[in-house]
Amino acid sequence: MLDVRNISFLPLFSNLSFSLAQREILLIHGTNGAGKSTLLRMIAGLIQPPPGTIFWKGKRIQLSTYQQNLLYSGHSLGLHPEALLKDQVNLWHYHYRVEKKAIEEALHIWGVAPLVNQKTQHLSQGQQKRLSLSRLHWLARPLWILDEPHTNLDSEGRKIFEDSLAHHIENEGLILLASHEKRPEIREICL
Amino acid sequence: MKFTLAKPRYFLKVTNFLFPIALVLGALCFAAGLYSALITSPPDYQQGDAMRIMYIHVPASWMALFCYGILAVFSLFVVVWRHPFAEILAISVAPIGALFTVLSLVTGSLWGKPMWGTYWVWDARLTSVLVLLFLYGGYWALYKAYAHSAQGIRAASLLAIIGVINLPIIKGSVDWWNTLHQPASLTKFGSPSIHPSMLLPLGLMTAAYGFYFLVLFIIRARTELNKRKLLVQEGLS
Amino acid sequence: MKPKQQRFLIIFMGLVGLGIAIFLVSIAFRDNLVFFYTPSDLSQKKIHPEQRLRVGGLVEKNSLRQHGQKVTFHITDHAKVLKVNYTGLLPDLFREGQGVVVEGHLSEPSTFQAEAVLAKHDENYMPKEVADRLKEKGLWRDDR
Amino acid sequence: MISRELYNAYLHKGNLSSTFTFFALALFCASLTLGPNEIFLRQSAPGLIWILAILTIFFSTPLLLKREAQCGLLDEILLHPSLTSTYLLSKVMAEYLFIGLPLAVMSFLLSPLFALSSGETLSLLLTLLIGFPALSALGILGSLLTLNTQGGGLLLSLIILPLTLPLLIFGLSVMEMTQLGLDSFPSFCLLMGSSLFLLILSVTAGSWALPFAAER
Repeated sequence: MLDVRNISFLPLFSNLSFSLAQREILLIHGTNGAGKSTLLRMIAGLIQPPPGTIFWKGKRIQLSTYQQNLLYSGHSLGLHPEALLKDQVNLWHYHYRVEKKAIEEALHIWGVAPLVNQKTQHLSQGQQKRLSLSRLHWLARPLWILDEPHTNLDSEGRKIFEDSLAHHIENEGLILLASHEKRPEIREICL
Repeated sequence: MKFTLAKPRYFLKVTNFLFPIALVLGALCFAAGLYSALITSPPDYQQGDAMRIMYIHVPASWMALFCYGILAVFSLFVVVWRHPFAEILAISVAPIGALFTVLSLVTGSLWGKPMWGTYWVWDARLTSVLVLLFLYGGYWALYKAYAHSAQGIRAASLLAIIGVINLPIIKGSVDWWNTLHQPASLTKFGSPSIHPSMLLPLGLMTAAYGFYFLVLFIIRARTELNKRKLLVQEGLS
Repeated sequence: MKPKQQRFLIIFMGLVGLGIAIFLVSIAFRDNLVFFYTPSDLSQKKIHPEQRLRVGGLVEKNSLRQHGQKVTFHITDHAKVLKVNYTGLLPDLFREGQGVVVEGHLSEPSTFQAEAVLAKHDENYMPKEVADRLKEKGLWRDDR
Repeated sequence: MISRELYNAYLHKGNLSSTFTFFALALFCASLTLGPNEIFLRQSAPGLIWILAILTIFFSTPLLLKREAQCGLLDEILLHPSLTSTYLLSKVMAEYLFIGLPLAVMSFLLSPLFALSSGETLSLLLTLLIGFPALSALGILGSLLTLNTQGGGLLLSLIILPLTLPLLIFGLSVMEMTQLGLDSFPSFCLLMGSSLFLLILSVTAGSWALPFAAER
C-alpha cells in the first residue's frame, strides 16, 4: 500500500526505503534526535522538499489527496488551549466534518468525557494525550502515523491504545509507529 | 541540505578571472569620473557648484535599487529552488546594498542643505531611498533572528521577494504624498532634465560604482563561502 | 470540492482581485487631480473663512513687499489676482515670476493669510548660460 | 474551514481585551500629551490613530499564532485538504471581525479626544475599515515569518511596517483632502486598490510561509 524509496534528510538519515502492506505495523525506533519525528513528518507530507519518492497504492502521492487518508499524531497534540471539551468537539466537527456524536462516543471510550467544564490547558498531560488520541476512534483513516503515542499514558490509557491498534489492524489498517519501547513481534527499523 | 560544490567551484573559477579586471577598471572609471565631475563639467544654472554632489548621490541610489533587485533574484533561488549556494550570494549582496543606500541618503541630505535650506526634506526620491534602507534593515534583522541560518535565510528571502513586489507601490505612494505636500510649482517644458554635458561624468561614476560593487561582492561571497566550508569541516553546520 | 478546483478558484479570485486593484488605481489617475485651488477657482467657490485651503499660482512680478518677517505678494493665474500676506522665512527658491503654493485660510474674500509657503525645487540640472538662452527664445515657460 | 476559524477566534476572545485596552490607553495618552491646541490635535489625529491601530494589530497577531503553533494546530491545518490560502483568508476574516471592527468602532468613539469634526471622523472610520483586512493579512504574514524566533511583535513591526506605507499614506491623504475641502475620491480609490493588492499579496506569501513556519 505505502512504499517509500530512498528518502534522505542529510545529517540524520540517507536513502531510506521501506514499504508497508495492509494490516501491518512498522515500528521506528532509535535514540533521541535520530530523526524519528522528522521521518514521520516527511511521510505525513508536513516537511518540504516534496516527498517525491513516496507511493500510495502504487501511485506517486499528490499531497492534498494523499493526506486525506492519513492520521498524524505528533508530539504537539493539536488541541486548542482555550477550548472547553464541547468547544474542542465543535472545532473538530467543523475541521474534519465528522459527526459530533462519533466524537463524543470516542471520548467515552477514552474516558475523557466527564471532563466537561475544564479548559484543555488545565487538563493534565495524560488527559490531554487521551483527548488527542481519541481521534484514533472518530477519524476513520487507513494510514496511522503515530509519534511516540505512549508518552504520559497510564496503564488504562495504554490498554485502550493497544485495543485500538489491534482493532485498526483487523480492518486493513496500516500503522507507522515511532517509539522507544521495543516490541518483539513487530517489524522495526532502527535509525 | 547537501552542500552542492558544483556551483561554488564554478563561481570561484569565474571570480578569480573577474576580480583583477573589475578592480582595475573600477579604479580607472572612478578617477576619470571624479575628474570630469568635479573639474570639467559646468555648474548648474540654479544651484551653482552645489549640484556636483549629484554625481555621488544619483549613482548611489541607482546602485542601492540595483542591489535590492539582485537580492530579490537570489532570494527567488533560495525560496523556490532551495539552492544552498544562492544563500551565500544573497547574504553577501544585502550589506553592500545597505551601504549604497546609506551613502545615497547622506549625500542626498548634504545636497539638500544648499538647495532647500534644510538637511532633510520629504522629497519623493529621498523618502523612497529611506524606505529602501528600512527594507534592508528588516531583511537583515529577520535573517539574524533565526537560530539556524538555513531557516533564517528562507524567511528573509521571502521578505525580500515581498519587498521587491511592493517597491513600485511604495514609491508610488511616496510620490503621491509628495505631490500632496509639495506640489510641483514649476512646469518642465521640453528641455531635458539633465543636460548632456553632465551625462558623461554621471555615466562614468555609475560604471565606477558598478565595478566597486562587483569587487566588494566577490570578496564577501568568498569569505562567506570559506566560512561555510570551515563550518562543514568541523561538522557544526 | 476537489482540491484542484479549489486551487483554480483561489487563483482566479486572486487575479480578479488584482484586476480590480489596478482598475481602482487607474480611476484615481484618470480625472484631473486637484491639489490646490487657483485664484480664479477661489472667486467662484463660496468658502467659509476658517476652512483651511491651499492656493497655487505664479508670483506676480514686482508685487513682493518685504519688511522684516512680514511678507506680502500677489498670486495670479493670468485671470484673477490674490493678495497673500505671510509672516516667516521664504524658501530660497522663491522668486518673482516663478510658481508657488501657499497653505492657509482666506481672512477676507480677496486676501489670503498664509501659514506655509511651499516652493518645490525643480528637477532641472542645466548650466546657467543654457537656461538664459532658452528664456530668450521663450522656450522656458515658468507659469503654471 | 471558515466556520472553524471563526469559532477558533471566538475561543481566543479572552486575551483580546488586552489588545483593546492597549489601543484605548495609547489613544488617550496621545491626545493628553499632545496638548490642548485644537488645530494641531486635529491635524495630527488621523496619523496617530492609524499608526496606533497598526501597532496594536502587529503586537496582538503574533501572540495568537505563536500559541496555536505550539499546540500543533498548524500541523492540523497543513493536513487539511483545503488550501492554506483559504485558511489564511478565513483567519483574516476572523481577525477582521474580532480585532478590526472593534478597533475601528473604538477609534470612532474616541475621536472626540482629538476634536475631529463629524465629516473627518466618518472618513477616518471608512479608511480604517478599508485598510484593516490588508493590515490583518500583513500581520498574519509577519507573524508566520517570525514564528520560530524570539522577536515577537517587535520584529514583526520592524519587517512589515515599510510594507504598510501605502495604506498609511493613502489613508491619511483621504483624511487630509477632506480637511482641505478638496475632492478625496482619487486617494480613496488608491487606498482601496493598494489595500486589495496587499491583501492578495500577503495571503499568497502566507501560503508559502505557513509550511515553513510549521517546521521547527
